[in-house]
Amino acid sequence: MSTEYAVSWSPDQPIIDIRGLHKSFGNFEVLKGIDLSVHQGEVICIIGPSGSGKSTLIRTINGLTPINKGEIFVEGQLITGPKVDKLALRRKVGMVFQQYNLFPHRTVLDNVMMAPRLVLKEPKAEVRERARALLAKVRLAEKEDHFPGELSGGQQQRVAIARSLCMRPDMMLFDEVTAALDPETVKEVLNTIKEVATEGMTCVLVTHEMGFAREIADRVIFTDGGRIVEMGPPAQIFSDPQDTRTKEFLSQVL
Amino acid sequence: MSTEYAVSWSPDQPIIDIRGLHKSFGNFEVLKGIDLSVHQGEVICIIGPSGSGKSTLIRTINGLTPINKGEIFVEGQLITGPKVDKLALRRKVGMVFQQYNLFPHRTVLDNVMMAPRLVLKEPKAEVRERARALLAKVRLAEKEDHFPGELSGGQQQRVAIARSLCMRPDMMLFDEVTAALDPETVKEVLNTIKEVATEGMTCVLVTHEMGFAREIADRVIFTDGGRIVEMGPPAQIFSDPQDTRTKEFLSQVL
Amino acid sequence: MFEFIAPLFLALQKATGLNFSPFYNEYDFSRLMTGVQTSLLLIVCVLIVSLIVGLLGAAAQRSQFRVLRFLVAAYIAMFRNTPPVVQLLFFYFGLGALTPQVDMGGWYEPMISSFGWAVIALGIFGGSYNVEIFRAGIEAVPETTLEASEALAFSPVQTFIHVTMPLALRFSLPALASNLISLAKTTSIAYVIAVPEMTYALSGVWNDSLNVGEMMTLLFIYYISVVAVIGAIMGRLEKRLAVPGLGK
Amino acid sequence: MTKVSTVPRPNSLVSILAGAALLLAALAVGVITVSQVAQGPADSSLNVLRRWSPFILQGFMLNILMSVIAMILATISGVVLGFMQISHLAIVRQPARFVTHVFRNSPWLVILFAIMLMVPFEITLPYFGLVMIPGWVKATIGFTLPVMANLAEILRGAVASIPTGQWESAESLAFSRMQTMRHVILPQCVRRMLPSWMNWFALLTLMTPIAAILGVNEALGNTQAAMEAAGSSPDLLIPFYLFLMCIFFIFIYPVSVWTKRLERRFSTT
Amino acid sequence: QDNSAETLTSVMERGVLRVGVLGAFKPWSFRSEDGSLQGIEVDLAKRVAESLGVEAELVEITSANRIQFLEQKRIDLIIGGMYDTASRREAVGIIEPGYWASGPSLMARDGAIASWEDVAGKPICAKQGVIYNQLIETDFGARLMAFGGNTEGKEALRSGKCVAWFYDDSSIAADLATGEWEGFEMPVDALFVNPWAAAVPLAEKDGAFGKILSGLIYGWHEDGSLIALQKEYDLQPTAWLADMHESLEYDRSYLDE
Ligand SMILES: Nc1ncnc2c1ncn2[C@@H]1O[C@H](COP(=O)(O)OP(=O)(O)OP(=O)(O)O)[C@@H](O)[C@H]1O
Ligand SMILES: Nc1ncnc2c1ncn2[C@@H]1O[C@H](COP(=O)(O)OP(=O)(O)OP(=O)(O)O)[C@@H](O)[C@H]1O
Ligand SMILES: [Mg+2]
Ligand SMILES: [Mg+2]
Repeated sequence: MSTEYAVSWSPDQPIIDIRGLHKSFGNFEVLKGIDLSVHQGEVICIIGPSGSGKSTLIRTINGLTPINKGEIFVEGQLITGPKVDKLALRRKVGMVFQQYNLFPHRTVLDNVMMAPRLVLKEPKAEVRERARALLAKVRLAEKEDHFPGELSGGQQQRVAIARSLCMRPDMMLFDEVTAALDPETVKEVLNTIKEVATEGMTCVLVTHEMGFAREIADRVIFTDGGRIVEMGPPAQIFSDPQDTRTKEFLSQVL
Repeated sequence: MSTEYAVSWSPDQPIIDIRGLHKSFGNFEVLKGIDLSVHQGEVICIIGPSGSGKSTLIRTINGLTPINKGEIFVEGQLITGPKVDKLALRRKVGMVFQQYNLFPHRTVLDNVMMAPRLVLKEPKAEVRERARALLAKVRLAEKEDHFPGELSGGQQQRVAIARSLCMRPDMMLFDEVTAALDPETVKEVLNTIKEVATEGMTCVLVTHEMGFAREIADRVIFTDGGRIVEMGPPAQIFSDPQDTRTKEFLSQVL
Repeated sequence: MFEFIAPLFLALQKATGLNFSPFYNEYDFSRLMTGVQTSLLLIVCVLIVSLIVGLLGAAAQRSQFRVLRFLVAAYIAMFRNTPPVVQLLFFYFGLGALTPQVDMGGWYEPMISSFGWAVIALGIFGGSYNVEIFRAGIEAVPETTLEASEALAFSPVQTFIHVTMPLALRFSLPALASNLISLAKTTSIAYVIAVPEMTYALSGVWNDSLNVGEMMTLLFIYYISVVAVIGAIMGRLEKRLAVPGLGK
Repeated sequence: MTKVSTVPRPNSLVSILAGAALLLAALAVGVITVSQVAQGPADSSLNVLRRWSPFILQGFMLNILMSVIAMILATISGVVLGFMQISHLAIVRQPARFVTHVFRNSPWLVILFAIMLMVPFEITLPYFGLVMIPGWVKATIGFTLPVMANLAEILRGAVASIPTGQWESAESLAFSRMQTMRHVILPQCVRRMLPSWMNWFALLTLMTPIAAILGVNEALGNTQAAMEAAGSSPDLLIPFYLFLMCIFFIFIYPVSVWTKRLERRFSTT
Repeated sequence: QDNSAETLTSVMERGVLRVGVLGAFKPWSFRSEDGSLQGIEVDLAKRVAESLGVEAELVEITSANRIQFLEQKRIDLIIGGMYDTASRREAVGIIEPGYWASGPSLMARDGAIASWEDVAGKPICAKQGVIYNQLIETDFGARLMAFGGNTEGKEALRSGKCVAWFYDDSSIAADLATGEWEGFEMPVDALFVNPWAAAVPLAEKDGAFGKILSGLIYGWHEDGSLIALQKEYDLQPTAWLADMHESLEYDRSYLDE
């Protein structure tokens, strides 16, 4: 894995460290001071009502959304300063979106292979082998020559996960990856993520699937109005929420 | 309520009576023989995997989809013959769609008032009063001058329900009305439907919300591959399904 | 006005050689004025005719009569696939020879002037695009919205008047705006049948005064302003008809 | 069902048939006019047309040549101009926007006049010495400019129409801006742009006869010269102009049908 | 800077003389069915080239662009029905003497027009770029409709879009002579008679090229070849050509003795 610029960082320190993070769109303050540390191998699920800033929060971690105040460290490196190597950061942090965003003009295999080939300049044969292994893992080996438009939503989402994994990131961010899927196919995608998580990958997920969060998360974070309202192991959050907003939210969605 | 052409029908007979219904799109047979009777005041929930023909089934009831074989009676009147008064049928059967389908160029109040004004030619003042009452009922009284585009999905869906109700139909059809909504707003809409149902309206609903179906339905119908596979009170279908396909489906979505 | 600016431009010519003769030479000024008036009138008439033709065509395309639909398709095929200049010449010289003459008291003039033929030919030409634009607008109305009005027991006519048309109009506006603008520019080819519009007027001036560069600049400024005005009008209309949440 | 949407739409077959019927009708009208107004049986208009048609067709070759060359030049320069328009540097972007604006909003005829009358007919090139620019070459340049500006605008629109998700996911995969452009955005734009591109080719070809106004001997110029030389009798007008419309139609109509088909295919996927 | 020999030098180097002619201007220049140009002016152009020992290349010009063509060196010489006027003398090198002459006149349906005053308020067809177009509007109050080419202008008259065609008397006479204009007449005398001049770039007027041309044209008058061309192309004899021939004829009677 990429270690070239992890200067003073050792795996027992937080792999993601967010301190006093503020973010506004225009006059509207979306994140009002977030503090969060994630350790290597941890699986974090973020839950919370719509508009509470979940997506914004995880998009700041790989630098897609610039922030207004605060600091974010990834593997000990400050990534919110003025002269940050965004490309290096993104090689370490994989991200999967709600809308899959596969490249519609490339086959499934090409989608998975493109980034390692173009960005990491790895040899073709090697990348292909790895890509095929990943497609097999997400049970789509036989679809490698199809175009994204020929796949179902769930299949596309699994390709998107394989595509991110093929860059061999140190951690993965998932933003409501099952929200656009129909209830049945949700299961397939969640199973894939479960596998990734149990293999030791650091994962931060935004999800509405409470059952899944309960099963997979090491820690659950509940956000509301741009703040972390409550945080803890899933057993505690789901069975015995402390905050009234958490209680109210959980009573609605469970 | 409209009774003008209910010739030989009395409220103790089925209000909807479907016999041997077949429907194909081209060579593809979507409904392969459906028999179903619904009595006045009953609330029926249709569940089943995607593509099993649920939408097609309920669309035949108000004549949106023409059928190939079989008969459908609404209030004792054959509605699948060659010379059927479609407009009269649709005054009796209200329908709400997944995609809300409000008229985007008219305000909320206009949306609700249009049909009674244009179709029933009722006096404006009277319609407006009723429309406002219905908007209040779906808790959107203060939005009457907004355009649909300015409302959230849940709000739009509630307007769509009010719009249908304003025609004072004898029964209502709901096709996955919460599928396009985010988990929280689902609740609002379901509450509105619950109110409608408990007031004695005959309702046929297609839904993926098993919890809701369990709570509200008098009868649950499970469809698969164009057939009714299983039918019964929710307690039985959900706790003790007989058919293997029902079992499998429920194990996946619950 | 003319008296006021004439000395200025005469001085400009003396000093720099820039010869804006329409601003100091009375005859050229009258040519320019005729040019502006004719051109503006031509644009307005052509746009109106093209809109009427477009609406009628779109309506005919939805007719139950095959022959009518076929004729509209043939009309569109014909006018969108042949050069507009040749269409104009064909109308003016070809068909113009077959139209009756009117007695002007001692001499005869054609019932339809060159201006009239330009309006007809360009209006029909532009209309062939408008038909397709209106049709696309009608097709852009989501089927589900029409289903909803059907489910509410609207008659087909009620659906068309209260749902399809208002929405189709809004969907058509952007494409319509760009077609009207391009049609307005195309009116300059009325030059070939001696309609005294701007291009004709100013080319007359530069033929006599050999001030091509100056007149060309005027032409560019004129057409870009006209386009801007049409764009602004259409933009305003779009804003007037805009509905929150519809479109973008 | 009386669903509004079930009213048949003119599909491509109908319009192909309409096109073919139109062609036959045009020819028929031509023949009828000719046989009706022909004065002397010795030299009917149709005979005159037949004798002059090689001369007109020879002119038409120049229309095609001008439109093909102009299209190639416009595509190259349009892509460059389009990219300049979306540049992050204002100094590149602003002039590109201005040029695009001027050439998109001026009539073709005016642009053509400007090029024909204001560009010299002879230029001195290094190594070549004095090189003459024939009128049709200048006209070709005149036709290139508006098409260039419009293609630039189409490119800009196509890039803007690619969902932001595509940019973001490429960004998240550590693609550089250039890589994203080259491997993700542009390939998707090409597909979207193809129908408009062909549309502009058709429009361009249909505008080439205005070069006749400036003395280029293309199809329209040759048609008029032929009528004058053949004694400028009024019976010639309808058959000659109709013949001219037919040759353009035969060339352009297949292009339009194909464009429509592509449009439909792309809009459904 | 004296560049008065530039054109002649480049013509000789090139081996080609580029002459601008109108092209749709029967019988001075017009197309034959094979597309080539022919006519009186074409013949004259070929004679010039022949006497320089080069090939003639004919370039079609319009009245609207011929001066620019010459200024931009697209052509070396105009022999294209161009009037000799004071303002043109400022822009191009007008060669003296003129080789033809004519004046503006009208062609109209028999009896439609009796005098110049009759055109007031009526639509009159003309050709764009003709120098005297302005006259009929300013002096006689006609409504001018100027077309790009003779073909369109005359066609407009024929189909009744205007009451008269306002153009050169010599051209109108030539048209009437073809027999294709039955029922039409030239009802008025030319407003004036103006010589047609060949033109070279202004700087060349008094240079070698200009002088050579001047001499050639003088010779054509003197030896009667212009009158011969007039006959060859079935044109009505004009007084101006005869006068020129007479006045420029070199008195060779002394040789007879
Ligand atoms: N680019 C933007 N410009 C302006 N406002 C934005 C932008 N992106 C997000 N917002 C606003 O910020 C708030 C938080 O957005 P965010 O997408 O982070 O919420 P979320 O918790 O992910 O919600 P959801 O569950 O609906 O995805 C919302 O109110 C949204 O409207
Ligand atoms: N207009 C149509 N033309 C052709 N096939 C159709 C049409 N409408 C529906 N179908 C097909 O009929 C089948 C049943 O469709 P239907 O919409 O009734 O399913 P459903 O049970 O409502 O599924 P879902 O839960 O996805 O809404 C599907 O396979 C669908 O592709
Ligand atoms: Mg989100
Ligand atoms: Mg459905």
